[in-house]
Amino acid sequence: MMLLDVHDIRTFYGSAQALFGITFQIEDGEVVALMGRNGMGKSTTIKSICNLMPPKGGRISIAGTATDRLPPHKVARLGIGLVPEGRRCFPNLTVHENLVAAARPGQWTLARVNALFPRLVERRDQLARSLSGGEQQMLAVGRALMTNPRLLILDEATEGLAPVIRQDIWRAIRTLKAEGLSILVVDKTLSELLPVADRCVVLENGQVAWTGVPQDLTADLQDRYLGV
Amino acid sequence: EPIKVGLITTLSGGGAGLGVDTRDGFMLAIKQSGNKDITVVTEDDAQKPELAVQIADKMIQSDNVDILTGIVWSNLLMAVVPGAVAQGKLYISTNAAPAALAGEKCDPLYFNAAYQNDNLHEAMGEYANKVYKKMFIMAPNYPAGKDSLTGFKRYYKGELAKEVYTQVGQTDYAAEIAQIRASGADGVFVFLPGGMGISFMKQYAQSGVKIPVIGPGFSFSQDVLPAIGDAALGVKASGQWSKDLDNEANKKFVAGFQKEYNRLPSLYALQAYDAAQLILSASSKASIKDVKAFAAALNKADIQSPRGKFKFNNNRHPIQDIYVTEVVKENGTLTNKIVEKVFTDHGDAYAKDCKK
Amino acid sequence: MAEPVLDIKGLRKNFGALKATDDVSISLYPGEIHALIGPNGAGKSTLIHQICGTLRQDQGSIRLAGKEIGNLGVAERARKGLGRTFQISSLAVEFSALRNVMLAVQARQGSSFRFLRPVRSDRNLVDEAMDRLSRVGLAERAHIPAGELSHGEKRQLEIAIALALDVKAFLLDEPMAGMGPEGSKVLTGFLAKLRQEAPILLVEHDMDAVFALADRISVLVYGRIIATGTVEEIRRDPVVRTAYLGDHA
Amino acid sequence: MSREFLINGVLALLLLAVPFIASAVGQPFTITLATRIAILALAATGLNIALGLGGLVSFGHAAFFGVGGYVAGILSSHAFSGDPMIFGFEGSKQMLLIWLTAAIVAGLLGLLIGVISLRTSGVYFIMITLAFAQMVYYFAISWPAYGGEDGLSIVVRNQFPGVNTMRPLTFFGVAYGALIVGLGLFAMIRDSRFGAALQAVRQNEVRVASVGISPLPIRLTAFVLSAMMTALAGCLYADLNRFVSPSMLSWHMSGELIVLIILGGTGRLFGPVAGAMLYVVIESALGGITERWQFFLGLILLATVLFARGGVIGLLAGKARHG
Amino acid sequence: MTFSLVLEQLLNGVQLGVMLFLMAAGLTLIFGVMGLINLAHGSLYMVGAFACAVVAAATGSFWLGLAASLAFAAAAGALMEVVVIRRLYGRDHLDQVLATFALILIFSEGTRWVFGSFPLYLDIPQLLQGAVPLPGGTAYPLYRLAIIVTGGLVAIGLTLLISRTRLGMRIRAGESDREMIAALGVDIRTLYTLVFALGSALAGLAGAMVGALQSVQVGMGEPILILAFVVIVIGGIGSIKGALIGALLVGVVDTMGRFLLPQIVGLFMSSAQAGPVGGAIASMLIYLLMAAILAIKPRGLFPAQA
Ligand SMILES: Nc1ncnc2c1ncn2[C@@H]1O[C@H](COP(=O)(O)OP(=O)(O)OP(=O)(O)O)[C@@H](O)[C@H]1O
Ligand SMILES: Nc1ncnc2c1ncn2[C@@H]1O[C@H](COP(=O)(O)OP(=O)(O)OP(=O)(O)O)[C@@H](O)[C@H]1O
Ligand SMILES: [Mg+2]
Ligand SMILES: [Mg+2]
Repeated sequence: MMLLDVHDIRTFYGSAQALFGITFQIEDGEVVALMGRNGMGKSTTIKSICNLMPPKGGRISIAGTATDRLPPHKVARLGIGLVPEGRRCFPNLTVHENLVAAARPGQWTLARVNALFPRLVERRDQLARSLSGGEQQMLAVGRALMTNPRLLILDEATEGLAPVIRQDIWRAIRTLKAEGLSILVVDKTLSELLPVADRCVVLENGQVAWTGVPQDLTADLQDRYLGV
Repeated sequence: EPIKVGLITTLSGGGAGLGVDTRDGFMLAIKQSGNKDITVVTEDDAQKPELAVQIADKMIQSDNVDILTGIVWSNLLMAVVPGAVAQGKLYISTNAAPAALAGEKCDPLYFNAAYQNDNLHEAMGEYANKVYKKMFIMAPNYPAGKDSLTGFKRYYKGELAKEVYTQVGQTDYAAEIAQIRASGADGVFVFLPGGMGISFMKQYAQSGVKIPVIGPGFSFSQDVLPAIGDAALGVKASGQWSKDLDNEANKKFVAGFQKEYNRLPSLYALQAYDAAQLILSASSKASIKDVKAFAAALNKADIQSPRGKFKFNNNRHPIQDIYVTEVVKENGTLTNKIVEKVFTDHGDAYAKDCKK
Repeated sequence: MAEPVLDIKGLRKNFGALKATDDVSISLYPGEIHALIGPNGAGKSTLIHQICGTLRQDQGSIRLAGKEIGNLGVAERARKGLGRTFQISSLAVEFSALRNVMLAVQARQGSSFRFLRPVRSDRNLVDEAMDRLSRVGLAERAHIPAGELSHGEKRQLEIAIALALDVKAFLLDEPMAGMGPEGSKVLTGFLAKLRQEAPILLVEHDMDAVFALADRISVLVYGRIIATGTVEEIRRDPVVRTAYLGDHA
Repeated sequence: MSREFLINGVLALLLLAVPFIASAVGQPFTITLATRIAILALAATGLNIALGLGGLVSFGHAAFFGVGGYVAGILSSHAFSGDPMIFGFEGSKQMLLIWLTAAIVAGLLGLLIGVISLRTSGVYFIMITLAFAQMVYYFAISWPAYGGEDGLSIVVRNQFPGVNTMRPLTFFGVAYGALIVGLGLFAMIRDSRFGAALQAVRQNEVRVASVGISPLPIRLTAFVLSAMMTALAGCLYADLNRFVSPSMLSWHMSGELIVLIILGGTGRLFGPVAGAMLYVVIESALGGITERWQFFLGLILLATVLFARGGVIGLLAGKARHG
Repeated sequence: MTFSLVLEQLLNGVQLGVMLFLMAAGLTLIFGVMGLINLAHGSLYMVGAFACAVVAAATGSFWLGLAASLAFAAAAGALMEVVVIRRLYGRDHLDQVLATFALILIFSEGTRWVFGSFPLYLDIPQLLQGAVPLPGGTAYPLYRLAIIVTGGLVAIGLTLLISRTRLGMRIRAGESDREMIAALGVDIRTLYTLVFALGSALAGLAGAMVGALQSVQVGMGEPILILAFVVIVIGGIGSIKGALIGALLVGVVDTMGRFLLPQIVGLFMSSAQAGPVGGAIASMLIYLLMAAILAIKPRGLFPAQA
């Protein structure tokens, strides 16, 4: 079944257009990598999906429900769990409160999140404001899981993490994938990203420049679109 | 001959009740006279001095008014009057009467139809001599408050238990009431205008302290009595007028006011009513074109005031009788009733300094 | 060996019971890139904050070019030659990228208590700022408000600002974070040259970059330096491998 | 930019032209209104240095405005009565001397308040500046020497060299001139290096410190300059009304100055001018029509915040640009 | 000056403090927790007092009036939130100041339009009239004790709501990042309307309870508003405990200042001058207190992150 259908969306910041007609889909249980250089529109696409930055043209539907005119919290309740760029933990809440505030019933519980990130247990009653960068990142992922999403969106979720932790997160992503969760992921570590991804969507200047399976993303293409 | 009167008063904000009574009293006199020559322009000063000045300027310069009147508060009056009389306009005060304008700085074009600020306090001082031995006196900490206690002490000769100055706009009086309780006084004189007085009386009634309270009339005027409620019963206050004064002019005024506005008139309404009567009377004797002559006509004070006798002192403030009233309940409505006369033909302490 | 440019001795900082930095000593020699790695929450940023003065150390000394700076304010330390980037971008968001850099140029050129001349037409400021922006490849975006730059572009701007200062030592807190693969590659090449201008204390989790750049590496765990050495030494260190690197060695 | 420039020019000319037209068609009172606009705009321009450029939301600028007023009132009352003040100083009726004194007094007061208040930020700053202003206010109310709550009259307007300030048009000229100079200073500060640092401090204090500029001296200087300009407007205001009273020091006055700025457009050069024009015109027009004018004033202000982001100037000229 | 008088004044101070807290409680909720500067809070206080006075006069029951004050203030608050406030969360404090300043004008004049310019009558209920005797021969008004109890209950209730419940967490989360909490599926708009209504209801409750002791008139909310701001700033914004302690401090300092300062000043000058001078210092006292506290602790006594 089609979980997310993004069709020809155009998004503006004020009068400046950032997205020029983006189209792609995510099937149930699929992991899609959204790629592109800095400033090409990855984060904007994600904000559009969540209706935080509602597109001016095109349409988006989640599990068959059109999201235009839905407020962001209704979109989220359709099953989107967002780990935004820059973490955006609630600085004036403790770690524990950050998690509890987001909780919605489902198989992801406090216990499971804590098991995934034991570090968060150690810092349970500390304000998120004073967490280290990496700790905040774990908290952001944990918080998104607490909403029990059908589609997890990770925007640079491994940024600033120590290699071991990053491995933990990738391991977690693989576990989640194995459990059948759909994931849309933006990440710069291709060596980790490509093996998990079922499909890649590459953006250039606010448009989809290439889509296909990771195996087809040749060194040549990588150089052209990502500068690797 | 047409006369244009500029009525500047407070119609918005916390003190609006007083301004509304002022306006209504003034308009009642004009209406009753049937005089069509007098036009009145009214504007709201929102109890802000700058705004009052601005309106006065506008009325003088653009509306070409001949006479200004209506200001309730001393501080606004002090802002407006010097400029107005300097521009050759008459000002007739309907309430505020600061000492500064009654003595050395009096002006031939400035009249006061109400009293001099100290008068009602002086009357209470005189009254207290007869009834109490040891007084606790209290007023807000601003010029009118200090004038009040000074006026009271000018006539009160007994012992003072304590003299307390409260904050302007204060709403809680528990601390003062505790001091009253502990003071050993047998009488309490308070001057707390407007909302301050209402708050004090309600809290005083609750406190269980039984020492009798007296005060100047405007603290227990008709506009605040309903809000204080039964807590005001029995309070003695001073006034140059009460609605139960037995004379023709007063009956006409009280009945007229009730009919027109469906409520009892207050002191402020009376004072504005008399100000309008003064203008009406002068307009039949002199031309407003000749301001000096008009002022002289005003000074004759040829009116039937509801307060009975009324004439001007050399400083153009009233010489009048002052009474003590008591708050009573009449047909379920709280109101003031005269109990005795304290002063006959009372002037003020500053008149001797007025040389103009 | 030459005198260290930046010399830190016995630095301590506690947050309640937590020892965020615990007797840290580290030095930075002319021309070198000294990488500081360690698990999340080890205290790396806290250390940078203490060096820059945004946090006050509980104990210890910080010497820059031989002079103690441990009791100066943030701005004073910056004037003495500390150029830093923030782990989480910290910019004047309404100002354009250019004006963000111009502010740094102005700070370096002298007093900000000048009221007469408009900055806009001050070539001294504009030209130099433009130059720094081009060095990080942001010249085309010079007039975009910093708040409207994409995440990666903000990171580049952070570096441009540090470049505009008269820097004796760079303190870079995860400069690669948020840069795409291409950005990382470019930045790596850029930092390799930058060390000629001033030595760099580099906090970074991107091991490819660290291994390519660092002359020496120190590993910070729970506020303590557990190892310092060359790339090879650190790669081989079993403790570091389990505590930090994992398979990435 | 150029569009805003054009609008500014139109506003400046409009304010200048109205009194002359008014006096030609025999509406002398309009001159007073225009003068009031110019003075309030100057006061708000002073505040705009701290608030618009530096993000220092001072809810206590009435203190400086009122202090300016009282300096004018006290100096001229001593000059009038002939009683010497402290140190045998006779007082003065010369505006230039009064302005200088007011600027110095307000500057010192600003320094004192600033040093303490600037330790705080955000809402704490709003409230601590309010607290200081309230102290000055209560002091003025209960201090009897200069009239207390009743205020202090200035019998004859103070003098400006070479002109007769009692003529409304002339006095308008003085106020307008002061406003233009004030706006010039504001623009100069905004565009200068100091202004760049000040605006950056508003946006991100840590960033500014990290490039080597200490935020506190920058803020303090801005606060003091701002206090001085507002005090100057206070002198003029006292002269306009020929009266000063504690109400010039009240928190309503502080609020009104802030309202003028937001109404016109925060941080915009002509924001205070546009705001003062709109506010005074609404106030005097509505006040003549209905006793409920404050109700409608409220509605108009509300509509401005909700639908005209960036105030009147923002509405006309579009978003602010920070180059 | 006897010991029992000092004791009574201290009690008065505490009681004034609790009264202030009752007024500040709603403000802390909206201002501290939602991060919105609501100058119109005083207007909601006025709405509560008027609703209580009108309903009590019509029905003869203070208690129905009290219920009405809660209901009306909550409704007015909710309306205000939906029509105006909602659009202001994302804006800076300045826009909020202007908008809520405009609301004060609208509420004040609107109320006068409906009820006229004269103060209304509102008396305390029969049940709470009279005074309770205190040791030392003095008596204390029962109604004031009731206010102390109500204030205490509100303090406890609010603290629990904000710090312990998930609702409280979500509200606080929304303060720092509305967009993010919405992206997590929380209907922050409705939640904020509810919180705003709750804060308004508390303002209304304070208006009704305190109104029975004071004058119920247009503009009654303004002096209170400033005091309430002083209280929560001293205590540390967002901290309910801070607001309570700040309120008690302000209450005691103000009461004792009014009581003692004229006597202290009297030691140095003639008694005729001591009254006004002492009174003048007393009226500045709480502002001095606030400036002193903020100069030493720039984020109040109990900064929110502690
Ligand atoms: N708040 C904003 N206002 C205006 N323009 C913006 C804003 N945020 C992003 N943009 C612009 O939109 C374009 C796309 O930005 P976006 O953040 O989607 O890029 P990205 O692909 O996520 O980049 P990165 O890898 O650096 O995060 C960029 O040109 C950027 O400058
Ligand atoms: N103000 C504070 N109060 C309490 N604890 C703090 C405070 N600031 C930081 N900490 C804690 O100190 C530790 C060190 O944090 P720091 O930010 O220095 O880590 P880091 O090494 O930079 O981590 P990362 O690589 O994830 O950025 C963390 O556990 C953090 O939670
Ligand atoms: Mg991005
Ligand atoms: Mg870090």
